[in-house]
Parts: sequence; C-alpha cells; structure tokens
Amino acid sequence: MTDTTSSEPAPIEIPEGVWSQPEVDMSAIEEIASVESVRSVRAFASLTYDYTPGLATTRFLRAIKEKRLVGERCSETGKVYVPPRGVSPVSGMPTTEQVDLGLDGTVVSFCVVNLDFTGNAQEIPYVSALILVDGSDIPIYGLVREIPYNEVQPGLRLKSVWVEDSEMTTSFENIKWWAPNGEPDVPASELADYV
Amino acid sequence: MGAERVAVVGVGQTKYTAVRGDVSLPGLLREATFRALEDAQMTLADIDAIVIGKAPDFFEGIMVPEYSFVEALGAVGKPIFRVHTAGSVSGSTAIVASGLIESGVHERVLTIGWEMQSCSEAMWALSFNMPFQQQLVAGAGGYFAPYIRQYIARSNAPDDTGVLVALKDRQNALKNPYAHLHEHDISYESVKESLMLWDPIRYSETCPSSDGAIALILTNEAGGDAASAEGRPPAWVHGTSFRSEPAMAAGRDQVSPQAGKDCAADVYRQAGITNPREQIDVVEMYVPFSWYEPMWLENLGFAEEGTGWQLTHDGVTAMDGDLPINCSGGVLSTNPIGASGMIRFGEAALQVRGMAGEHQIDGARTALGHAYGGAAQFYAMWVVGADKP
Amino acid sequence: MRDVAIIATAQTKHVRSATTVNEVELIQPVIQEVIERSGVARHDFDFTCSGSSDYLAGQPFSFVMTLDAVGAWPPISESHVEMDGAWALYEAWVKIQTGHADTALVYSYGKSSPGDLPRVLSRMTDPYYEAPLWPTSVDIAALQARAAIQAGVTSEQAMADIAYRSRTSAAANPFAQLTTSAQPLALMDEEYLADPLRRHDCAPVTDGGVAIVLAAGDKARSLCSRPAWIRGIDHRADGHHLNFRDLTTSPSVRIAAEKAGVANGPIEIAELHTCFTHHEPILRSALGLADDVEVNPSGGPLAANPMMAAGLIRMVEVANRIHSGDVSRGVAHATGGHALQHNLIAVLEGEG
Amino acid sequence: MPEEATTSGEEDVLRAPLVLEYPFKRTTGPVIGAFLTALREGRFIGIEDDQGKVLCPPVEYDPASGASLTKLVPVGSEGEVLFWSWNQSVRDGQPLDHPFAWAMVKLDGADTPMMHAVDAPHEVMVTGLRVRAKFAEERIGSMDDLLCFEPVS
Repeated sequence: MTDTTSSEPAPIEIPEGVWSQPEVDMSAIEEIASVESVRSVRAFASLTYDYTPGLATTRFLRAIKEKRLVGERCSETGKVYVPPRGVSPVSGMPTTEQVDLGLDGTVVSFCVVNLDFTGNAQEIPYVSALILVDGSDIPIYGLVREIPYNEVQPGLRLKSVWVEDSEMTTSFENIKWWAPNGEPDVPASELADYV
Repeated sequence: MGAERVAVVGVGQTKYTAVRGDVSLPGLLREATFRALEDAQMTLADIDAIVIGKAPDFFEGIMVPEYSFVEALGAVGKPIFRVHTAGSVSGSTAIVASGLIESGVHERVLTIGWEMQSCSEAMWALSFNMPFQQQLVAGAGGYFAPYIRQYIARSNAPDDTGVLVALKDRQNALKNPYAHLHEHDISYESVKESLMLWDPIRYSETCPSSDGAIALILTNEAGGDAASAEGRPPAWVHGTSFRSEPAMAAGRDQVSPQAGKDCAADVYRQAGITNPREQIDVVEMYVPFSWYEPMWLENLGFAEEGTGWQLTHDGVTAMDGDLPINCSGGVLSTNPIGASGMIRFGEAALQVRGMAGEHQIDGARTALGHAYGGAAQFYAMWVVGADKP
Repeated sequence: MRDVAIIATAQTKHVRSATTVNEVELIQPVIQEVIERSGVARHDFDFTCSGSSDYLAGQPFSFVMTLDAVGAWPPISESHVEMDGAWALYEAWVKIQTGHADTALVYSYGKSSPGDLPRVLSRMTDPYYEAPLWPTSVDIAALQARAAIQAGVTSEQAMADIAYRSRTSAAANPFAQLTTSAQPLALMDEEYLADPLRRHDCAPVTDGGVAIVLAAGDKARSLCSRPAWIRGIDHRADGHHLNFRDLTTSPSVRIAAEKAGVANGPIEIAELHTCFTHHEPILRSALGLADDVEVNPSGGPLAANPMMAAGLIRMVEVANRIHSGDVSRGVAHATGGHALQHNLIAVLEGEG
Repeated sequence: MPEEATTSGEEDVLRAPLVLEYPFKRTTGPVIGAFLTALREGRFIGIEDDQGKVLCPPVEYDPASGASLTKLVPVGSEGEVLFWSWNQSVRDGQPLDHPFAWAMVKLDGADTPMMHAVDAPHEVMVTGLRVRAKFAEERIGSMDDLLCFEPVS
C-alpha cells in the first residue's frame, strides 16, 4: 500500500561541489516530462510480532501484578537489579536469586519536563526522576507527583502510588507515579554510587 | 604490529537538511561518495572494499538497506560490510574501515555513514512501545537530563554553560556550508529564552533531525604518500579505539562513564599523546545536548573533573580559543544519526589536512574525532594528524 | 598475515520456537560455555564482536541488551554487525590482523519465531520497486530455483535428494532441529509450497545462537590441542536486483573462494549456508568442489537455520571436525541477503 | 517452511502482540520519480546504459560499474515471462488477493526484466508467456498503479 504525498519537498541549496545527482534526459519521453513529476512516495509497512519478554521479566511482572517489586541479585557482586533481565551485566552470569524490594525509593536525580511525552494529559511541567527503589542497586525512571516540581531534590524519599487493585495487570503501568513519603531526605553522599 | 599506516585522502559530505527531497536513498549515498572520490582523485573502480554504518534499520523501514545499494555504489564483486553500534556507529564504522587497511587486507577502502531521518520520525524509530517494557515518559532528552543535572550539581557549573555551547556551535555552523542549521539570527538571548524542554536542557540546546551522508576514502601509506606528493595532504590516522560498557551496570558513572575514559586513554596511548590539552589542536566531539561539551572535556582528559565548564566560559573551546571544539557546528547543528559519528571523524581529518574551509583552524596538526551512543555506553574515537605517525 | 584459529565453539540446541527466553537469556549459556571451553578468562578477551538483526527482534538496538551476557565490565573493546555472525568473526579476524588483539569472543543469535520470517525478510528488498509488493524470502528463492532449473543447474529431483541427505545427516547432530526425512521419491509427491519449491526445499524457521573464540599464533596453540586455523577468509557481494543478476551462478562466491585459497589444497568437507536446496549446486559449482566432497555433514541450514547465526555455525561445524581430528581441511560458507547476494568463504585447516 | 514445535514447556511466559506500523516517506530522486510518473500516466519507461541496453525499471546507475545513467526512454506495456514461481499462500500487501505467479517480465523494448505479479491460472504459467500490464483505474504515481500483468489472449 503506497500513496504519494502532496507536500512538495522544499528546494535546497547544494554547496559548490564536484558531484550532485545529474539531470536526467527526458527528451525521449516528452509526454512524461510535460506532466508534474512524482517526488516522493509513502510506503506503508506493517509487521506483527508475537513478543515474549523472557523469564526474568515475566517473573518481575507477575510479581508487580501482586503489588510487589522483585529484583534479582548478581551472584558475583551481590548487586540487585530491577527490573531484572535475567543476566547480570557485570558478571555475565544468570541472576537466579530473587529479592523482594521495598515499595519506597529515593530520588537520585531528575529533570523537569515541559512537553507532554506521555501521550496523556499530564500537568506540565512534570518531573521525571531516577529513583532508587529500596533494596535495589540500579535506579529506574518514574514520574514524581504530589509535590511542586521546583521542590524535588536528590535524596527526596518517595512512595510508589499504584492503580486500584482491580486494575492491576502484569505491567509497569501499575505504578501510576511516585510521591513524597514524608521521611527525611537521604544525604547526597549515600547516593554517590548511583548515577 | 599495526602493520600498515592509514591515511584519509578523501572526504565527501552531502548538504545536510531536514528533508533531502531531491535525491533517492542511493542517490544520497552516491552524492557523498562521488565527492569523496573526487577529493581523493579516484573512481569507484579504485575502491577495494566498502564499509557502511547507520542507525537502526527502522529509521528508513528497510532491512539491511546497504544490500540494495550495492550496484549504486559500484560494489558488485567487492566486499561490503555493515556496522551497527548505536549512536557511535559511524565512528565505529570508520574504525572498521581503518582496520582493513592497517591489517594489510585492503589498500583503498570507502566508508560511508548515512541516515535519512525524514523517512520516519526519530521518536518512532528509536522507542517503540514494546510490550512489557516501561514506556518513556520524558522522550530522549529525558533520559540524559538527570545526568546533566547531576553534572551541574557535582561541578557547580553556571547554568548558562549549555547556552554558551549551543550558541558557539550554531555560530560555527554558519561557516560550514554543509551544516543543517544555519541560524543567522541566533543570540545568547534567543538560546536562553528557548523553551526549557527537559530542565536543564533547552530546545536550542538539542540536536536537530537531519538527512545526510558522509563518505571517507582511506588508503595505506603508499596511497597517503602519493596524495601528499600531488599536493593533496592526507590526514594520517594516529590511533583508533572503541569501548563499550553495559547500560545497566550497577555503580556505573553515567556523568563520566568509564568506557569513555578508557577509550580516550587507549587512543591517546596509540597516538603518543600524554597531555591532550597541549597536544591536541582541535576536537570534533559528539555533543547532541549542549551540556555534553563540558562533560566530555572532563571525560576525555582535557580538564580536571568538575572544571570542564570553565573552558567553555573562558572561550577556550571557541574557534579562536586554544582548544576549538566543533568548528563544523557539531551534532547540535547537524544530526543524521547514522552519519554523525563519521562526520566528527571526517571533520577532524579536514582540519589536519587544512581543508576545512571557513571553519579551518590555522595550523591544526593533531585532531580528535569522538563519537558516543546508547546510554552513554558506546564510544569510538580516532586521532588524526598532519604528520605521518 | 598472522595465524588465527578458532579454538573453542558452542551453540544452542536449535528449536522452532524458544518462546520462554528473550535474546539475552537465549545466548547467555552459549557465551558462558564457550568462555569456559576456551580457557580465556571472561574479562581477558582483547576484542568482542557480535552479529544480529533488529528486524528479526522487532526492536531497535536489540543487540544492546544482549551485551549483558558478555559481562562487559570493566569496559571492553567491542563492535556489532547487522549481518550474520560470520561477518562478526571476519571483523574480529581483521582486528587480530591489525595487532590490536590476540584473542576475540564472537557470537550471534537469531530469534525468528516472533515474526512471520518470510514476510519480515521482504523488508530486505529494493525499497522502491520490490518492497511495496511484499515478496517473501520464499517467493524470491522460488524465482531463483526456477531460473536454476531452467538453466539445468539442478532439478526438483536433485533438490529432493539434497533435502533427504541433509536431514538424515542431521540425525548425528545433537543441536539440529530437523533430523528426519521421507525418502526423496516420497518428497517429490508432496505439494508445492511455492512452485518449484516444496516444503522440504526450504530451511526451517529456527531460534538459536552460537559463539566462538579466536586466538592468534602461540596463544591459540597453548589453549587448544588442535586449533582450526583460518588459512583464508574473504567475502564479496553480488548485485541486489534480481533483474540485473544471473541467478544461476554465484560470481561473488567464485571471487571469495579464490581469495580465500579454496583450491590451494584438497577440501575434505564443506559446510555451506544453503537456506534452500537449490543453493547447494550453485555453491558447489562456484566453489569448484569435487563431486566427492562431503557437503553439510551437520545437516546444514536445512536442518537448523537460526538467522544471523547459521553462517557462523558453518564455521563452527568445520572447526569442530578439525578440533576432533576427523578432517584436516574444510571450507565454510556464509551468506546474507536474498538469493545468495553476499557471500563469505573461509578455509579452515588443522596443523600438519 | 517445515513446522516443528519444539518449544520447551518448562515455564509459561508472558506474550503479547507487537505491531510495527509506519507510513515511511521515500523521496524518489529524478529517475525513480520519472518511472512512477510514467506509471501514473499508464506507461513504462526505462533508462539506457552506455551500451544502449535499456534497464526497466530504471535505476540511476550502471549496475555493473556504478556510473551515472541519465537517458530515459519509453518501454512497451507488453512483454515476456523469463522465469516465474507460484505464490499459493498470498500475504498482506502483495499485489493480488488470490494465488498468483511471481514473474520476471521483460517488457518490449527493455533488456532487463522486472519482478511483478502475473494474474493467471497456475497451469497457464510457462516461461515465455506473453503478458500485458494491467493498470489501476485511479493512479497516483506509485507502484500500486501497476496492479499486475495478465496473459495476452
């Protein structure tokens, strides 16, 4: 399925150089030369895959459906990975030990976003943060809400805010966002290893 | 070891722009290729092998597109090779091409980096909504912005450092006829007042999406000597290196990644560089968000940790400073993703050949080309010089 | 040129669908196994290179996740090709030739099962004139098979014989996916899948992976009692467009075979990347193989065809027979693109 | 393709469809653009190489040397099947919705064939078959303007 686009690409200025696409000689095909030329086409492509996320992600998502966050430990370094992908990227060995993590976390760093990249009506600006979940050793990204955006700081303690139990699925979307949990900030020195 | 010396004797670039509406896909690669061949005083028949790099095939929606360009590149009966290593890709590609000569396998190699981003959208091609994976809630800049914020916190850099970098690179681009963005009216105020997309990254501190291709012709020592004898100075390759580290390794420093430090140390060792700040005259650095200039200055050993921003503020990295960075306008002015790494490498070569035109740094003898990709985890670098190593 | 050898190999059991694992879980055991066999410590490899395809995975930068299986920390010298792993091996071989590396880890993998593989491969055709028609890999192979039959290069009977021989040979290959076949005459009674191709003429859809370790000179000798030396290696492309090619011969294989020195000594076995039965006579002829040369004793891709790995597996199969002392000299072939467009030839030898 | 379900049932994993869909935009350049323009007009054109051989569909370069080609010439709408295969299981996006032949068709006046569909019964397909282009009634300047080829009766 293709269709031509109506928008004519803007002409560009080619810098002085030694080669550009040569002019074509259409003298033998005047009836084609005399009509408007096709300059571009649309090529619609659709492929469908039967996607499987693998064993470790399945374990993680089955747990998240039960409102649990589960990481997996590297047997060599002891570091806990979340979300787990089945292999420790440091040792190259399978992560077979599952570790129950807390449902709270700490802001490691963040940015304030002024465009809606989420596709649903967010308040703008909003805060996207690197959050170190309690018990894990690698931060994940998450939205921070229920606090003015200009009050978010590294070290801020957060709780995860979940969808209703009836809406829980095997999906990251179960966590709607993160919000301050009221605990004192974690000193920056304790977060130095996580950025 | 490192049996054969490598010379860059041809550099060809397309005009970079948002939509190259006047050329086909193979036409885009041919434009860069023929310009490089003309520079090298060669024809397609002189080429032994072709090494091509680009970003993911989903950008154009063609699986291994180089296969359908074989005839267009005069490559029938020749080796054709495709490298794919994330944003650093066409830097890696040039290194693979260089290795073919250094090893003595081939004598004359054409290498091309390209992308036609207008075929789709970067947002689509780089981040599908994969099932079971966390959706990006902040776009591409949202990935890097927290690390930039961390850099600012560590270094106490003034918050207009990024503005100064963007202003410098976009003004440099005005001297480069191939650059995508030619913003004649740009000013400190216009950058600073542009929309704060991902605080601390402003709109004018981010790279554009471009169509374009770059081609390099690499030869062995005899080829470099011959070009030199004919008054066409080659750029000699003094060192090449790539390094990778895992995106998600616990404890990795994403502000100044170890892989970048190791890659720089390796390429400097090969090039005999013990003091990069003194010995390197000009740098083409992969800076897609303005703040990465001070961050890479530190990562690459040009400044002590926490002080890279001072070079930017002191004008050291400007065209008239003593360590000019991105005289071509850099990635901030031109970003066909799969070509951006090789553009850094090619512009470094143009500088030491004395052929960079209006953005030439007088007397440039040694230059660094730098590329990175992924979650700041893949690095490719080369050092080129006017003198034979 | 420096002496470079394959000193260790490992591969998955190849299956129709490795549904339970993702790519990194698929390849991790193979990488671990080859590292253990090689005797090189995980963090001591001078270079690492891999081959895979984003279009198979349906994911951009799919190779980034798989790097986890290497344990790339501290950072490593590493590269990736969007081609079969045989070309990753080629890049590693070149790296060793430059003197920047003495050892290299090479791996590749393909999970074809999530997509409709023949349809996915239609995205590899000319983007202007062919891709809009969605011709599958089987459609294009069937056109080539017809051209070969018309030219007298092969016949449907000869193709059935090749299918039978390959799949029954695979019975001795513990990693193969298809290990049985009806007799050739019975195969000829089957209906066409895509006239002139029948089901048995086509390689299966396979999930699997492979890894090898390369080492140079004395390093190889110290780590392996009988290294499989790469005596020659070269790769060449033919044109892409079927309209400009003679599909019944392979000029690129002819050139690569000459550059790799296939004819410099007797060939005992050949492992050929034959995704379709009619590829075998085309390749045999272009390689100049004598009639008594054993082709694909492993069963070849007709018995197990993990995309992006099946070419590198050809090298593994020849290397394994050299390691075991069964043969002294063999040729391995890998291909990429449609209708044997891009071909790599390697000559492997045992010492003495 | 042979089917052999050897999936190990060791553990049940999650699965979901992943649909990759995009209307890619392709700029044509002057040569491919001229071919598509001709299709819109219900005609074919080719391009002449240095030896006077006509390539149809046209490309911007000599397939052997890569040298630029520029001379566009008319080509007929009838031609001959050089070789073919039978497509029994039609997939989405292919030119026809019922079984058809893929064929390399050399049009009159051209020296190289083009790949497309021939709408004819399986038993009619034969090398050397004369065929004629069937164009879409509404044409917009794309490959879809050429529906298929049909036997010349």
